[in-house]
Amino acid sequence: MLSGSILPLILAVMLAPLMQAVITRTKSVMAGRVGQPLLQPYWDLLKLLRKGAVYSNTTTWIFQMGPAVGLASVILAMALVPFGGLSAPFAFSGDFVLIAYLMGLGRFFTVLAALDTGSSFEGMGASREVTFSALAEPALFLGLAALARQTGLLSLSPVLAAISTVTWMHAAPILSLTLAGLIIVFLAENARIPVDDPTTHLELTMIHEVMVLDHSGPDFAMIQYGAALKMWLFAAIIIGVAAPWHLGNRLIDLGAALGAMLVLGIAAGIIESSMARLRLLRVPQLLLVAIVLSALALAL
Amino acid sequence: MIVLLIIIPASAGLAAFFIESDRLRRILLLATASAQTALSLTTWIVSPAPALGGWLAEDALGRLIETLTSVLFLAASFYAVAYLREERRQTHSDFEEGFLFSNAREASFTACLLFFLAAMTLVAVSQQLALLWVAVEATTLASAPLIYFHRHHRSLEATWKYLLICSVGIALALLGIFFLAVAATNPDGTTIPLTVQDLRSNAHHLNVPWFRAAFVLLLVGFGTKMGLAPFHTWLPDAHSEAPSVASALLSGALLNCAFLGILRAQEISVAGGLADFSDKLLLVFGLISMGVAAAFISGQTDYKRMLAYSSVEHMGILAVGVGLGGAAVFGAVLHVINHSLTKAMLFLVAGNFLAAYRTKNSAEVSGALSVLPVSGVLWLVGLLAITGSPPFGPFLSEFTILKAALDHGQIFVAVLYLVLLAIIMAAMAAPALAMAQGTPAADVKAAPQRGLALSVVPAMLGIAVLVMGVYVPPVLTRALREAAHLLG
Amino acid sequence: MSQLINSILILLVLTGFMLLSSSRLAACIRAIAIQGVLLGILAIAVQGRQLSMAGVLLPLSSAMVKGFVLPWMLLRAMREADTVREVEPLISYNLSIIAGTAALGLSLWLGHRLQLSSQLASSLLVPAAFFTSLVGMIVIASRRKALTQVLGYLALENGVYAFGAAVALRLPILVELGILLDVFVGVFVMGIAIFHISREFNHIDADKLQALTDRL
Amino acid sequence: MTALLISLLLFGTGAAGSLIFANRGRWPTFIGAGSVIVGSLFGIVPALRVALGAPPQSLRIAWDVPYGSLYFRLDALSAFFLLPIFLICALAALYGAQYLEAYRGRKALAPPWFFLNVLTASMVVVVLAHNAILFLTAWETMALSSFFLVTFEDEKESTRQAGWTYLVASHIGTAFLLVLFVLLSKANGSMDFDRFSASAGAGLLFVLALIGFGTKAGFVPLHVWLPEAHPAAPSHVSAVMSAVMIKTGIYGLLRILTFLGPPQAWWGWTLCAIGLTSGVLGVLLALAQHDLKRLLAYHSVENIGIIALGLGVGMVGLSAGAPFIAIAGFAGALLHVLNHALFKGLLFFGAGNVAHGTHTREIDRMGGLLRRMPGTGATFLIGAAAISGLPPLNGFISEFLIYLASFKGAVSLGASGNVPMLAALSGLALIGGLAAACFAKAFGIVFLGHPRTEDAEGAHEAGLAMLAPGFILAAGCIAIGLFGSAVVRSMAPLISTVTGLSLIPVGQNLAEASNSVARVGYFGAVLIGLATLLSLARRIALSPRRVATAETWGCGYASPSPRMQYTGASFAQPLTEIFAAFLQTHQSFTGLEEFFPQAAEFHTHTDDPYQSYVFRPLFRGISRGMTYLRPLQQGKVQLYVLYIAITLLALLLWQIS
Repeated sequence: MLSGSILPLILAVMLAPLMQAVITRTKSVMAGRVGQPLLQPYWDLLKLLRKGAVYSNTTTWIFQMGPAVGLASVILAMALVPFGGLSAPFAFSGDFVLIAYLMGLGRFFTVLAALDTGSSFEGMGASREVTFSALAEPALFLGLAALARQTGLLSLSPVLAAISTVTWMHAAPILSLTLAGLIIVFLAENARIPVDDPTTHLELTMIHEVMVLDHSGPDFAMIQYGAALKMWLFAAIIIGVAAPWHLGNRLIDLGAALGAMLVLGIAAGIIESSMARLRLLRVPQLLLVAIVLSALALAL
Repeated sequence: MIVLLIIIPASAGLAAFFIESDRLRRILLLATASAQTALSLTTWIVSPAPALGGWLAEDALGRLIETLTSVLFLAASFYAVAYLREERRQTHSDFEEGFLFSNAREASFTACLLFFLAAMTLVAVSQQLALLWVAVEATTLASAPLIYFHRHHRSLEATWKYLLICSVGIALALLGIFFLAVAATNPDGTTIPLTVQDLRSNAHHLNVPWFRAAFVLLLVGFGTKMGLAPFHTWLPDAHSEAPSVASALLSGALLNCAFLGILRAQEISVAGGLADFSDKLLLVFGLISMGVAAAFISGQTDYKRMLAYSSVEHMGILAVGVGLGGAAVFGAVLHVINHSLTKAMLFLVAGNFLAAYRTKNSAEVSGALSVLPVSGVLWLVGLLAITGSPPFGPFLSEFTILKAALDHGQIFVAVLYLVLLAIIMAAMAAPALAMAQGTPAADVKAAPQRGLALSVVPAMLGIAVLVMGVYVPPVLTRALREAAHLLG
Repeated sequence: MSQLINSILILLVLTGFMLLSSSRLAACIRAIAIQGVLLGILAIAVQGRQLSMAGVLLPLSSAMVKGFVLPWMLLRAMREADTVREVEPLISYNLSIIAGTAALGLSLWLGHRLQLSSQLASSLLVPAAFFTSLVGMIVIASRRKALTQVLGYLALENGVYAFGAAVALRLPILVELGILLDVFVGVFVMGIAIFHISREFNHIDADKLQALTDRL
Repeated sequence: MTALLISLLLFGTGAAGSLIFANRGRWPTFIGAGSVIVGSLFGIVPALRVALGAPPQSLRIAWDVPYGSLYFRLDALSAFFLLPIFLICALAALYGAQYLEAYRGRKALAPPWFFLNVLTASMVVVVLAHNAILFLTAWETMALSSFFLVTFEDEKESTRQAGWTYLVASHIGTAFLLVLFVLLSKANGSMDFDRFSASAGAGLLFVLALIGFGTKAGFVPLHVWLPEAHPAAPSHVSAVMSAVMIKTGIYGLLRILTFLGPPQAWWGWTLCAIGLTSGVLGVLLALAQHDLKRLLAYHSVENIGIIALGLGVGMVGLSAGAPFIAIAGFAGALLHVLNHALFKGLLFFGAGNVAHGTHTREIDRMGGLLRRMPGTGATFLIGAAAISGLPPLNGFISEFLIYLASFKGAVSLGASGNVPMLAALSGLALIGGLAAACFAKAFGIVFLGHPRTEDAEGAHEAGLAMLAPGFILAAGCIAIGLFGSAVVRSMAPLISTVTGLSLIPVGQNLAEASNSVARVGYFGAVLIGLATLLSLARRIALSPRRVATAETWGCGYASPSPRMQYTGASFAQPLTEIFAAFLQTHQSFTGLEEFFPQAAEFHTHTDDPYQSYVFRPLFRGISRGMTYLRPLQQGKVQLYVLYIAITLLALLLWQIS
């Protein structure tokens, strides 16, 4: 049944919030502030879990179900993602399709929960979310297809295992194109600048955060945690491509991977603090660029 | 026995003139029609002996047409009786222009009906071409008064055109027959008698140029009567102005008789090995007729005219079928039956619509399904059948023709055939559906059809059309094979 | 003998032109009558030696009908409908005559194409007969009055009959009679129709008969 | 076979009975609905048996029509298509029995029952027929009976228009089939299927089949009748038409393929292209609709597109000699046929309940229905998730198979084959995203938030007979979602019938594919468990705390009103903006002027581009061209005689010289 090590899942579950903390920390450092402690996200989650909740009297069970489904689906998706040379707990041919669609499921319910409140703000957020994800999906699939094509394999763990520094030697352009596409998808899916700005809540330009305006207490905790996991997931895939050091020694490999995650987090932070948000109308173009990049990677 | 088939209706017609009492005359009409049908059905069991030295004889083709005619006539006569009962009033107001008009004497109408039957029967059974010509001309003369039943200027105009154009056409046909006689004259002066049988058996001795000319003349002549474009011009007028029962007979029975004239010529040309020449002509005129029909059906606002043009279309289909030869001929002969039944039904239903809505403009008719449930349903059935959709008879025959066309590699013909059929279907469906469905205009009250026959007769025909679509009796198939065999 | 036949045929052609060119209805009717009589003679003439009883009686009767009965009926119809006695063509007389000439040329060509094997008939027969028929059609197509159209029909019929009389010797009596009867009844019915037309429109222009059309 | 004949007999008697007892109150309903249900129960047994590998059965009776024979054959392919037919028709009958009651008194209820029986019977015969004449007769009967069902509410102009479009479309489609069958039978005369052979160029035959059957299936651009007809029909009929009737087009295509021998590569490419266009355009047009049933109708186009993609991928695989790709592709496509039947039936039933409860089909006039129609809402949600291809439901399973096939193709096939594969991949991804967006809109706007109108305010839940079908189908969606692997493995006979590959390799490849499907199933189960666990956890976490309810936070806006909610149109607007080029949406806006603006109005409306830019102009052009001939019929008798004379002379000159 278990076709790999359980470790990647455990690491993700434990360290996911940390990555967000790294990004925020980087940003505050760039802004010349001290910034919050690295464990702040965990405290936030605990605090939220201990709070009560306020529900809009418009909402139904959908609203309460949304966060649970969202978190469950992202956790399950995580169970398919390898990390640092360790193959994921589960792997079967075509599993990245399942990953993508589990994300889709989570999104679907988050969107429904947003619409359940009947608030026009959340409606707007939902509308934008589905728009961008509809475009992000082909990009993701083409990227994955490019990797599969490169390695001739149909399951994520083996694919990432098969990518090595050697692969980079002879297929650098393809891999870098794919990587670029995946990074754009990463930014879009995780509502980061330049696509979205996680730090503001009430601008009409908001996408993801505005959908969860009405959530509070444990529900909100689940959403936040789910978001962190999602980011970890994409990050894991990206470093799996970008930093394919498999020296054989499990500990070194893991350490390298974690280091790569750290670097990625810092990089994201730098991007965010050095870049402005794109105008909403430009976002689709960005995603189209991602699609083109991955398609190019396939064509090569 | 054959002679009886002609004598009975003729004498009945003569009698009808002088019978004063309407009841008696109507009974006579029904009785004659029934007797005729019974007699012609018996000819299927005991084939009658030829009469007048073989001039009157029933071959497969003749028997088919003759039986069909008498059956349709039976249906029509029942309908006619009910119809005439409704038309008893002295004066009627015309619904298009509002003037008052009267009908022709019922006596003469009935008499003409019977004469019409006699003449058509003669056409069906006469083997001698000149005699056949005489009979065809007689049908014109007998049916002209039927068209002029309603005494007003439009019907008069229709009658006049019918008379003149058909007479001209028929005259040409006579010339054709004379040409045939010339073609049948051997260099040594001996001549082949003008009976179908002899001409077929000696077809190879015919003088070819004369025969070609003869065939052209016969095609134009009988084609005029049959309603092939561009000789069809009388047809829509006559059908739209005649009382529906007459239209039904004209379309259902008369056209077949004219077609028979052409078929006889075709028999000879096939036997004489000139098929490819005559086939070409038939194909050309068949397709032209379908095209013209398509052109005039699309956007047609008068539903009786629409039906008339559909008759032109189907005559075209018959010509195409015969022109294709082979299995298509079987399809064509089968289509003769299907078209006659369907079209007769449609005209009778149209008559009911006319009575209820008092307009021939399809745009002003709506909700027939709720006003006249039976007629409404039959109208839809008829529409679907006539546009050749299963499970109705015409589909089978039209499909057989199409199959033959493709099997013979006549791709162009097949494609054109299908395209025209599709156009006609689309063009007919729009107004016909709008007539049956929807909500009726407020002023139209559900006119209670007094005469039960007015809805029962078309219903019978409708059932027949359906049956022909799902079951072609073997005996019929055999007869059709035989008939088709005559035409190569 | 063939001299006689040829001269008859030439006369037939001339009556055809007369029909095309004359402006008075009565004259046209007369032309038709003459044709009827000519045909009778022709029918007898072509039989040459072997004259039979029927062979004489039939042509005579047809000559009677076509030469006298029908013309009389038509004249009567004309009087009843007391209209203008003018022909009132749709095209000028000259044009009709030109059309006629064209028709003649066509008929000659046809006669050249279709040679009669029967040695009795003259080479003029086919052209003359065909020409007469064509004249009939020209008249129908180019004249305004319903009455004139009947005349045209008769001319057409005459042409056909002329041909028949010459070649179809062995057409049985019954058929001959039937044909004759049909022509007679046909014209009779047309006469009735004309009578009704004149009553309906108190005019016998076929122009009036244009209500039924699919013009848009 | 006998069981099937019995069920046909039952349908026949039901049809007759419902007419005979037309004016006996509820009798037609009982007879008509009863016959469909019982007949389906009779028929589904042998269908199931053969579908699961029992040997094919056939029955041939002489039939006295030209070229005709009553030749029925039940093989795996027919059996597989019979299953949804029987299931959906039975449920539709149950549903209709209550749905049509709303019309009692206003309309005659016997005809719809008559035609429903005829429709069911004809669909059954279509998939059983093994003789062209029989097939065509059943095919057209199917079209006609459904036509009469579509025009049930013929007092509406729009309905009549839809009816005409549908009738003409299916008629023209049939014309192509006529040619197709004739050409197939050309080689050896007989019209029986087993005598068919692709003597004429197989390519031509394929194209003919593609057009003829594509019209019924709703391939773009031949789909134009579909978004007209399905909304017009009563909901249970829409369900039957959309869930199973259009699938007979797919059946026909597959059946023909079995005569054409090994497919050529370009057939697969063509199908992929068609699938891509149908899928993307279908879902885009669906996004732009405001009418719930019209939206669903366009989703039928989309799903037919997905099926076509699967078939295309399969064919490319077959022609490239790559069994796994072929088998997975065909399996995905065929499974999607079944799945679409399940969730589309469910959705149309739900839409019917909504229309029934709110007396409108306008999405933007609804809202907050989940509280008023909990049962409908819950089932509709499942259907929505399933049609968007989300795990753990059945829609994902079939799409997963197609993904698997095309990933495999993209990986293993050379440049020759992998272009369609990549097209399928990215197409499926795009379609999936858009479909999710569209159903987020459909469910969210209809069932969630505040009611937008009094109609929605006063909506009421439908009766049991109208709810039960939804629940049954929802159960089906979940079942296939979890236990899909079993279904996939059992499809071996079917796939080998379609592909012509022998049973053993098919079985092996299917087993390989079904391993992944099994994993997906486990994940689905775990997902459900985990989700319930988490929601329990939050319940526990909340239990000691204070849980309050309040207004939705209006971001400080004082007095929000239901009319301020996002509407379906505004929800879809960003996407419709991006793809505006394909949609040609008409907008009308009476803008805000002056300092104290009057009430402003904004309308958007999206016609079917093919309808308004291709077919309508075409038909108009034809009829206009035809009118040029009208002057021929001048009414001048002189002219008419002239026609005769001229034609005669022309003929003589042509023939004699």
